[in-house]
Amino acid sequence: MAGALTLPVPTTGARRSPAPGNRRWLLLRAGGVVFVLWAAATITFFALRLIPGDPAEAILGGPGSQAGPEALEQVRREYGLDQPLLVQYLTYLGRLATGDLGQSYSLHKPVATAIGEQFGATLALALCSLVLAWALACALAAWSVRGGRVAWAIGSGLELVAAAVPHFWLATVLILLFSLTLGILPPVSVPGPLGIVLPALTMAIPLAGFLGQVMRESLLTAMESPFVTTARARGESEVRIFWRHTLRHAAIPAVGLSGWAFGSLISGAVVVESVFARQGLGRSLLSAVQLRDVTLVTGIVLVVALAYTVMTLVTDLADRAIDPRGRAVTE
Amino acid sequence: MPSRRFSRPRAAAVVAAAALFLAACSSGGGTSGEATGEPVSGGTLTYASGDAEPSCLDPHVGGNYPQALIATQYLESLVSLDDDGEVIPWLATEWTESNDGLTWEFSLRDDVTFTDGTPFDAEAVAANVAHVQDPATASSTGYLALAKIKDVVAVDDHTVRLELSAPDSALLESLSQVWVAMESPKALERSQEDNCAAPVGTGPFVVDQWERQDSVTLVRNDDYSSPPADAEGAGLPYLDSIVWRFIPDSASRYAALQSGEAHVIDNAQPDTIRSAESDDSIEELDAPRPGAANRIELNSGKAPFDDERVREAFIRAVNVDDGIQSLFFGTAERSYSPLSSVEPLGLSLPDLFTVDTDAAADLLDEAGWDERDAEGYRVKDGKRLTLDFPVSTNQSIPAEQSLFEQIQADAKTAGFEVNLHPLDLSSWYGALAQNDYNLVSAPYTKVGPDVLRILYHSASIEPAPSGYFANLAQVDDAELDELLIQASSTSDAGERADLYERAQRIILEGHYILPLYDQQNHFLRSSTVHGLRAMPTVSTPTFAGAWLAP
Amino acid sequence: MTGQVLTERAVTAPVLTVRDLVVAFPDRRGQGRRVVDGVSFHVAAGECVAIVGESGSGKSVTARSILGLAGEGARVSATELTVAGQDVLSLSGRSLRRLRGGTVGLIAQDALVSLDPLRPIGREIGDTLALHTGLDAAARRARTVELLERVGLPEADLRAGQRPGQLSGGQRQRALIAAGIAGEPELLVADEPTTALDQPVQAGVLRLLGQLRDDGTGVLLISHDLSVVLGIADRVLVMTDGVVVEEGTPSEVFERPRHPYTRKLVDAVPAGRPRGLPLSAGAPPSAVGPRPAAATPTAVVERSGGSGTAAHEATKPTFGEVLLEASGLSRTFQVGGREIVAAHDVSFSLRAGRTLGLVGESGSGKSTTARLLLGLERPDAGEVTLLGEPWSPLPETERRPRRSLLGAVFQDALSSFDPRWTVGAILADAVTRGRSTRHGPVRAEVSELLDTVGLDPALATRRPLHLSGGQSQRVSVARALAADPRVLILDEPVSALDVSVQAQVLDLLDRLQRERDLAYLLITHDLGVAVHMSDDIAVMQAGRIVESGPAASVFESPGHPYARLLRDAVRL
Amino acid sequence: MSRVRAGVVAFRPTVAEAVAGVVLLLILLAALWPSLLAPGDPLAVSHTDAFQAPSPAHLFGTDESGRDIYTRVVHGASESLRIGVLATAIGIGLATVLGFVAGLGPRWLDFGTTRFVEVLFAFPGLLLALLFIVVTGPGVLSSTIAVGLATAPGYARIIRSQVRRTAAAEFVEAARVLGRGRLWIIARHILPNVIAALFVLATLGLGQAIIWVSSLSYLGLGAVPPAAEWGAMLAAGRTYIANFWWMTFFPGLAIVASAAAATVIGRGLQKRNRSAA
Repeated sequence: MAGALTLPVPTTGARRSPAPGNRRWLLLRAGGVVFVLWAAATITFFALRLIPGDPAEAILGGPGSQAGPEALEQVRREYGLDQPLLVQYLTYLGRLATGDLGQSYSLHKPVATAIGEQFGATLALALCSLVLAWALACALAAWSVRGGRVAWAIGSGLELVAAAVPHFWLATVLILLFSLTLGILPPVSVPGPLGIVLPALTMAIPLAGFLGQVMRESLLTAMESPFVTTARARGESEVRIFWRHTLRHAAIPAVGLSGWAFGSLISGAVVVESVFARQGLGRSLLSAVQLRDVTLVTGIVLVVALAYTVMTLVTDLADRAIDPRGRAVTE
Repeated sequence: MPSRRFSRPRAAAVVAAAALFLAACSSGGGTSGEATGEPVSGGTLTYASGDAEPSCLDPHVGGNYPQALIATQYLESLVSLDDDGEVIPWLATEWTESNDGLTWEFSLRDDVTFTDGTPFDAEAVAANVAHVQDPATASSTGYLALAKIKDVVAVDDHTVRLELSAPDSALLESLSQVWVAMESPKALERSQEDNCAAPVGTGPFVVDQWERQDSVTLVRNDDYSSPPADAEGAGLPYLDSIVWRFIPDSASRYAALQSGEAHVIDNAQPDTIRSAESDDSIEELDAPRPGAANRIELNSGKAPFDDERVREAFIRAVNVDDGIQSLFFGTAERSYSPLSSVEPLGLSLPDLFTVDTDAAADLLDEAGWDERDAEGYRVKDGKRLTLDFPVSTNQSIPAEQSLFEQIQADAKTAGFEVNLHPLDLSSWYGALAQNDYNLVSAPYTKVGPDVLRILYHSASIEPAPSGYFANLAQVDDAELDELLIQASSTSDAGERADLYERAQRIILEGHYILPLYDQQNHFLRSSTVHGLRAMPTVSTPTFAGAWLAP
Repeated sequence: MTGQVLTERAVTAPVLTVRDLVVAFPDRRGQGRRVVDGVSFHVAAGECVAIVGESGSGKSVTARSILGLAGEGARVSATELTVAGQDVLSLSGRSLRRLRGGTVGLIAQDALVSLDPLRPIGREIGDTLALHTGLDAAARRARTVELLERVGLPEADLRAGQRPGQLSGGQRQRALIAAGIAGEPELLVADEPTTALDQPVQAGVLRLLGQLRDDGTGVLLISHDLSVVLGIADRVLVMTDGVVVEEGTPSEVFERPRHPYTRKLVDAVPAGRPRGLPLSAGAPPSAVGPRPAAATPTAVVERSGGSGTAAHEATKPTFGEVLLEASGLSRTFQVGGREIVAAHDVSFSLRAGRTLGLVGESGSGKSTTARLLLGLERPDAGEVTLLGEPWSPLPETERRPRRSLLGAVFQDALSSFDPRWTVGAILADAVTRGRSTRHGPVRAEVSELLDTVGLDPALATRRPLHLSGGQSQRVSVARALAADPRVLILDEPVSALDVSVQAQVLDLLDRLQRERDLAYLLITHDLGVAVHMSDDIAVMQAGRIVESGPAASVFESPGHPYARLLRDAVRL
Repeated sequence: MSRVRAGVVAFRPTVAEAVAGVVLLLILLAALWPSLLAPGDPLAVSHTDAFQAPSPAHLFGTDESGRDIYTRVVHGASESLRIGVLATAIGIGLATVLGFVAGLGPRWLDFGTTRFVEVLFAFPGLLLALLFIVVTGPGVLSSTIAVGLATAPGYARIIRSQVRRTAAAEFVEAARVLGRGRLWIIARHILPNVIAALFVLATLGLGQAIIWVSSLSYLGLGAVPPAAEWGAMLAAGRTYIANFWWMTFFPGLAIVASAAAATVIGRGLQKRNRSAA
């Protein structure tokens, strides 16, 4: 689910500050991460307060919670709901700082523990999908560059369709194909590497479509660049030119998208984990939303925001590694 | 009715189990994997549940059906039922009731220990009752079942006396339910979080590990010694372990069964049940739940259904039969009773539910809903005949939701505007608590006809402090109340049957409910799975005697 | 009009022989469009042959056909196309790739884009070595450094690890040459190797090519600029529309052009042409004839620092009132923690009917100066006065009513137009400047403007994208004239144009100055243009004016090294 | 001259664009005038016709209640499109405000707004939507707003950079030299140029919004049965995937086709817009 849905627009180039040293850059970015987390926490805090009705009841799962007065009273005490808003807010931040995300009513356990149990599975799935998506996008690009006009048209058509396929539909098609017809992959998650293949593929295909579309555009530009002519003129073969020169250029905007891609994968996990009955935050989040487990929802959202922000940082680092121009050249 | 209890596969399983019991005796317990089905020990069976993953594996806490399903594998009750619905010994060997019906004495087995080594004794029973009744446990189903127990006295190590506040003819049926099954008193002393993660019982399996949102692993209780009196087979259990998975997506679940990732699935979709019939590798197990039938309750506590004519008009206007036929592919039979077909005391009155749209129209005209607006809905005093129908997406299977859509379409022809509101469980409870509904379908599983008291006694209209109430039709009938109280107190079987029949007649003839079918409880199993049977108590499958053909 | 092959001048056996080369690109109807139509020539070892032509003449395609890189879909045929005895047209795949880089080296235009910007230059050179020599990695590294030293790159060791973006323009062009010669090719194809470079750097690169030629490599030099090839080429071919129209030694071609096109091209070169002499055929001869620009210095140009002004103070302006005066302008930018001095103590004045040429290398602060004058940027110190009244210190709202006095023509005319507007709308906007747009009169004014700059009024309905380069620059001039300004700031007005188009635009500007008595500030990196157009010249370097005065005196007493280059440019 | 030709060629649609255009037109027609393409009632239940495979009588087959899937897909276009358009409009509307404030405001405002957008960006799309749904409760309107909200930060970034790029363009400078005021420049130069880009964004985003909204419906948080919304139809049909593939295939096809068509058209517009700018 392509999130940005918004469109793959590489932004790293525009935001890059011209030439601070690596240390300073890292420090600045780390400061940015802290800021984003604080702001995210603030937003979730006030989002919680926007829920109509008694916040204590909301924490216990809304009007259907059947929470007794004692339970409500306890929650009020625990969250300081009888205090002024500012005090509540500071208490909330203080608890977050110590890693306390509150208690999940639906799971009968601390939110932090619940997230800890599920986080690894989602991270593994997201990373597998990301790698798979990159592999698919690159392979398709390589094939369609070499295969001439027809391959190019087929390649871009495939990417287009891939990017337009909803996860839940794709999952069904893949299960029908690989599990029920071919019988080579399990339709639900099983322990071991085999179990992650279909879920990862489900998330990777639409993402590969997006990455491919972005890459294709920059691939065209790169292929028409004079340095490609230079490379040809020194006798490089087309294959080498693709892997050594053009792919790298084409990848820059797409790498810039990887942070975004990671976010969209987390979104996708909500659907995919449910369909394939995988462990993970996405499934927790969905059931938390369905059960209106507000503390769990906000906890997950915050943790994902953290992961996402860190991921963006990593992407920026990767981007700087691929494209060192950002450091060297001032405009 | 008994024929319904023995659906084909289960009957076959019982026969097979019996055959192999004989074989086992004659051959001295040796097992050899013959095609005729001699039990084979070992193996891991994967069960895929479509229900929501319980937040607590201890069915005392809360107490819903998904909990019952899994807890049946590791917890056992004082008594059980046999296939005819007769109460039979389990952890209790015999029992006596005092003449006033206020004191019950149970003799307990003296050779049973919990899997944590704690012996099963009178103190354990007392601790369990106390646990269920402790408000901190937040038990709801179990709490209602044991509501009349005032005190538990350990007469000696293996004799326990229950003292009641009022006679309870349903006590034994209540005690047979897994929601009040026996857990190790030592384990109960742990924190609720710990006890929820791994309750300790006396059952054939032990909770080994719980990977949230993935699976619960159950391993064999090697010291298992306490099958219910009707269990057949020796050397139980056969399986090494059970992986209890949660696969909410029905298509994925069925695919898992087809591909062999799962051996048994629950909540089977009607179309897959039908197509499984032609598939030799998949067998069906149908185990309708006891208690109430699935029915639509008409909220008589609120306009427009406070007018019986409007209720009758609605019931006469909608065609449920065709929908059930097409949506359930013949896997569900239409019910005309408030009680499940497995309840021997159920009363069916099909004539009350024949579709008659003309009669419905007349009734509505008579009730004053005699105009129609531009969209064809009936109007009275400028108000449209609108019915709110909150649907719990957690509790209604897709076919049922489709049925509601069809009812909506039928009702529209008659001039009712039915607004379906699919809601998550919490919002659904909220809508009920705020009396924001005219129609609702809420399953209720309980062993025995006493469920009628919970569902239709006027006391159940009063919301509990939590806001929940069971009498969703809001039936407020003094005569009915009286009948239900009497029925629950009498120990005379004939009188009890008569009282319940009269009670059901009032409910049906008052047009408070539109019965649909039994609570659907279809399981599909791979044909490699043998010896699977449903407990005659709350129809949960037990894997105690199950084994996997190699 | 195919050129004759001058076999008698061949030094040794030709490394390149081209006979009747035809390159066609299929168009939509499948019909071939011939961009090269029967070209024949040869290049001998140790010889430099130059092909000169404007864009679209087919010179680059000719050059690239030699490497089999004419472009996608190109249909190449020739009676003969051999490089060092190999028939290029019959080669394919592996052997063609061995030819490229090994037998023929290519040096392309701008090394910033012609070298992979993401890779260190040493790696690019190393790739060529890996492909065409049997050297191992260590030997390749050593050889890379050697090559970089050979092309005159200081600190070659260090440079090898840097990326094109980290090098200066001249440095990376040398690196590109190093990559081109790494495979020790017998023929070097240099396609506009100096176009993106400042003139002093250009000279260095050309000298390097000359050395390579002297070492025995055959060089095929492609350029749009006649003056560039004069010093190095042994023979010159002039191409237009895919055909060679003239061939000969540089002096033959330059001094006695036989073909009308060659003549037009030679005439269009502004360098060495006196002020006022039309560059393009068909431009009306100016009414007063060439002005004695060098003889009567008319504008006082102050050098920063004050010293050296005395020499010019004696010559008082004889005519032309001072319209705009800049005194002590300074501007510093903060970029990523560094300070960049874009302008420091810049002073000069612009007079009616006179042109001040502001020259200097890229990055010397010329454009910043223009922006300061236009009020697009505020000076840190100093002041601009317009018609004797303060200009730069005023807030924008007070400047606005007087903005009509000042017009501007930008380098890239196309990007100075809103792509969504038609030419008519652009000009109408400039004409009205806030007046309500009453259709009739405005439309007439727009037509008149277009007519003034020599464009068909029918162009008013076009969008800028659909204009040619010369047309857009004319529209740009028309816009600048719309409000009847007294001063025009011309920021590189012709540097994006072909020589002949450049000539037309320069003639237009000259004509307009005469007719309207305009003061010009002409900013250019092209010394030839500056010398042709300017009455006075100021030389900028690193934000300062290092040399200034009447055009003639700046040439005659070049106090600064850069001014010496000016002189060379004039005497070409 | 070659530039002139390039301009003309660029505006001729490619085969893919022509196909995409036809698809979008069909969808638009279905949305605006569904009864023209499918005269039936999308909610008409017929027990006897349940689970019919595609046939001449029922082009796309029927669903579990005997409703004609073709009719439902056609009538679903307006539902899905309306939701998609509304979500995109909300997203872009919000983003336009943020983007313009950041792009044209003073530095501190740009800084603040940009940080705010960055923070919103840290909530991956669906999460922001789910957070919103938790606060407001599920439903068509709230899932539409949620998707709009979730897409806004992405758009805001693009709009900001577009505004800044346009504001720094030479033609804006040229206008300043002509003596034009700030507001005039914003109104006549920046706004039109950015709006053209917005239109492209909207087209590209529409397809994704349809997918998103349908995903929320699939999760049971958006449109609910029996509404003929594609996502809801797909979700309902998935239950029957083992035996009745057509119930999921055709609504899924509608989603994929409309999203892909919108992308093709959007990219085509983008290409032309870029070559025009």
